[in-house]
Amino acid sequence: MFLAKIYVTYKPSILDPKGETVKDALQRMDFTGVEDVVMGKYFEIKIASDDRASVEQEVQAFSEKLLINVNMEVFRYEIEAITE
Amino acid sequence: MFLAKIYVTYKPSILDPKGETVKDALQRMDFTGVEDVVMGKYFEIKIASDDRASVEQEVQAFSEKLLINVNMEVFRYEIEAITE
Amino acid sequence: MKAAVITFPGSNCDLDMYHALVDEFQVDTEIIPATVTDLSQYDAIFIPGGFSYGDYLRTGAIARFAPVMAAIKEADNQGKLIVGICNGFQILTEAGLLPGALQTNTKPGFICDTTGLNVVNQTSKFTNAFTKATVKFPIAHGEGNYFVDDATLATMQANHQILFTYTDNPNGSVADIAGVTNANGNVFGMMPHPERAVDELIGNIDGRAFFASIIASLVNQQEATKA
Amino acid sequence: MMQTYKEPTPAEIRDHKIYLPWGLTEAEYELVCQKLDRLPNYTETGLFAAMWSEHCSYKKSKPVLRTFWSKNERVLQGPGEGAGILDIGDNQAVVFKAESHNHPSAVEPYEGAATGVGGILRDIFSMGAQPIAVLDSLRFGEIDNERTKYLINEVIAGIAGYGNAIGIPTVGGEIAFDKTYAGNPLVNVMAVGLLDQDAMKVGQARGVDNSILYVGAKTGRDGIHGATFASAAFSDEEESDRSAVQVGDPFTEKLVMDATIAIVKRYPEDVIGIQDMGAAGLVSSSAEMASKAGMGVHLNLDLVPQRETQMTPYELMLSESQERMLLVIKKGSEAKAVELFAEYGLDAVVIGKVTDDGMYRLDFNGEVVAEINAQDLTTAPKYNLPALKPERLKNADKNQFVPKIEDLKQTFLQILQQATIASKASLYRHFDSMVQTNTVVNPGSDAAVVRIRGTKKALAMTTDVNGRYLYLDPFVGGQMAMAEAARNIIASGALPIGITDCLNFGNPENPEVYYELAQSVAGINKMAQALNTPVISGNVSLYNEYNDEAIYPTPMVGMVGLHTDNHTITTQGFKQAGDAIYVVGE
Ligand SMILES: Nc1ncnc2c1ncn2[C@@H]1O[C@H](COP(=O)(O)OP(=O)(O)O)[C@@H](O)[C@H]1O
Repeated sequence: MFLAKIYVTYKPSILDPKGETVKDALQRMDFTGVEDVVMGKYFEIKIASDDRASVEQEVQAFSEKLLINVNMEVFRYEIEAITE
Repeated sequence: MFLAKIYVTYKPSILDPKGETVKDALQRMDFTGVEDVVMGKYFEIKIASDDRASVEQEVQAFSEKLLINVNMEVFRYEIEAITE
Repeated sequence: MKAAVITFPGSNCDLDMYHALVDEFQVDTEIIPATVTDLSQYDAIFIPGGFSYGDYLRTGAIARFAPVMAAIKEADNQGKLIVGICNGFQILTEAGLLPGALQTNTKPGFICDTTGLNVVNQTSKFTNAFTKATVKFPIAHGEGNYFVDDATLATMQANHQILFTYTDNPNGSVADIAGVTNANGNVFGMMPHPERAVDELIGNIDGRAFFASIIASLVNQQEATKA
Repeated sequence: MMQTYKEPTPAEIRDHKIYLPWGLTEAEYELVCQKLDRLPNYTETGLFAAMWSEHCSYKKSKPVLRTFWSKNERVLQGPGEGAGILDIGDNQAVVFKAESHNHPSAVEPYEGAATGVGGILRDIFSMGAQPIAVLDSLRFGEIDNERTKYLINEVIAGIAGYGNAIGIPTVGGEIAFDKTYAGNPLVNVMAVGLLDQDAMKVGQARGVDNSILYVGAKTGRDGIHGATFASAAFSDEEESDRSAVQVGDPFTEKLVMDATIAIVKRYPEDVIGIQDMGAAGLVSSSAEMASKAGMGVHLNLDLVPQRETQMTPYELMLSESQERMLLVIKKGSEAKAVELFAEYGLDAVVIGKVTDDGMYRLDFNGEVVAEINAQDLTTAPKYNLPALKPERLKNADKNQFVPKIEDLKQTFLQILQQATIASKASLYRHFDSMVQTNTVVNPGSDAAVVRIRGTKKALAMTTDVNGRYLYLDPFVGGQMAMAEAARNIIASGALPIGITDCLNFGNPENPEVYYELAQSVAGINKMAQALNTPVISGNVSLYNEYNDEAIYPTPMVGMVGLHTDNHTITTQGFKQAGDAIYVVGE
């Protein structure tokens, strides 16, 4: 069994209204050191398999196909073997 | 300058409708190894400071106060020093 | 009776609430921006629906830190009536004035519809004027799935804090819960929109009993303090 | 010239013809050189390419559009402004317009549809009007594949995501499915607003030295070339042309909307003109405002609020970042305008002023980066394109119109099974149709009806067209779109008073497509006159093709009707058993 952790964020040039709104809120709450907020998505996906390479391929494939919007978003991932 | 990466997910006892929907979609798309999907939020926050300890405190504080709903969610974070 | 309708940046049912109170019930009502810090002159406070701060982080999460919230907490301490509808309900749970939390509908997606409600408790400050055991209210939300843990649910039930349940649960709420009060019975929140159901022309007047209940309890309260 | 960014020189632009991919033809480029009496620089070339695109200039459709009948006793504002305006009595007016977002939605359905709603709403409130309703008109391929299902769900979610959040009810619309739209779906949205006639504003930059105020979201690199993108056809290979993706921010738009309506109410004398930044963003809004008023403008681009660093003048001018407005404020009143916008948490910055020399002049980093006669910029060469009756129409077999029915019951059931005929409730239930508590007739009847609070009046509204009818006969099909819209309005008990349109066609350089365009406009026009429903606004979307195959001609008609007494509003459903059923008409 593997656990894939996938991080999705907007491409830098894409407007991120959510991140902006959270930044404004933090600054209003006097966390004045906050300079920039990016708000993205985070997935933890359990995949039954005993072949790491094929899991990598799957993660790459379904992230591009479903999890992200290739026009606007980028992703990175980590894969770890887990027991259970 | 520090970069905080913050991961927010539902508590295990809480149903995650978005994660379920993604899981169903992946399974329909023939990624049949997918056993479980957790869908959470991911933040990258830049904080101006030269004191790591105080940044840690801030991140802990604003995550609990704003970024998560303590009734339903949990978070973890990483902090790294960055230049710029 | 003097009522305040609080408007946060992104609220969009503020005028609907205002019109329901003023046009249908002739209540002396003002729309109050979220920057105001003193609500002492109002007997009842209404937090309307909408998408405060875009609901970009979590529904109601950012609104909870607006300046007006301290005044709302103060009003709660004084036992004044506080009503949150839809986004207002979400704000009140985020602020801890009501138990529980609102989550994405079990089947994700915004729904606009009319739904049946059981009036579970017809003795509260918010339901005393209902004459029917079930009513129809409009709903319009994507995050109306009410969650509360089992222990809190048991206390709420024992305390008669659940005022409305769905006849046909549209969003996956625990125990079909549609509307709840705090332990004290002066703060109330619900996802359905009574203010959309007060005008004959719009086709539904089931919401009138809700406003009539509030007005009746304020009148009672005032008479009680006079006596 | 001290430049920190590297751009091709005027000579390189000429030699390498870099204007071609931007949509300027060689002849048009020559014309630009003549008008300037020199070679245009990089920024100027970009400005011309955007302003002379079909999307901004209507250079190819104008000869047809000019034929629209758009004047009667109610018309206060016809085509040419953000939206058209009709008098509805008591010093009130109704404002409406439709817009297409077909190309952005094909690439990026959620954001494409969402920003379509945002854009049409800005057209309404830039006239000083309060938006009261949104409608849509959607076309997809047959629902037999995952891609189409994805498009449908995302487009619906995008309209809902924007409209629900901003709090304007989506009260009606229509959806149909046909394989002709499989590679090129249609996403048309219409918005209706209400206006006190005294508060009416137009997009004009009048009065020397008056200030140009930039309001709303910061400018980023999103959507650069959206206008030229909308004027190009799709093919399988080009799916990667993605620079035009814009993200909508309904929260900011709500603030911009409320503040814009507030400033018109609070300082009616100080607001000279308002225009939203839509296609071709800053250049199109400012150049149009200048040229309509016969004036010039002088902008300092260093002052434009920027979301990204190191943006070039070219990028700043052509960005299609959403939720931005341009206002002309009377000289001396800038501070109170800025203060009002600050109340709503919005940036408002004076970025330039109105001049009397008719020149469109841009400064950046202390240098003049563009200097063009404003009229030249907004006056694209006009094209009279050839029209040719398609073969299929010349030899049309009249019998094809006669249905062959063997088993009535069977046919009836088959009709009901069509996705196009079936109820769309599972889709439109995602739209908040009730917010503002004025919706008397919700989606699911013929026309939607929205009451005007404080009066006995109400407005009925509908969107209609059937591309198949137009494919079979563009003239008659155009008439039928009008007739269907009028029937819907009348069935609600209202009097039809005017229309807007969205002309969705293929590549107009194809003479057969041009013929369809001209004929269907003629059909719509004839009915508009017959029904006394002037065409007060509209939008053109050409190049709706996929792999060189044009969609059916699909001129969407958005019609508005007036109820003078809200007690006579009628709905579609049968009311009680025992009532007699009549068939009226032929
Ligand atoms: N995309 C949509 N958005 C909102 N309402 C819709 C949409 N599609 C259909 N409807 C509603 O469904 C009802 C029936 O639509 P339609 O099948 O087009 O009817 P008709 O043929 O009578 O115009 C109308 O009330 C219409 O407003």
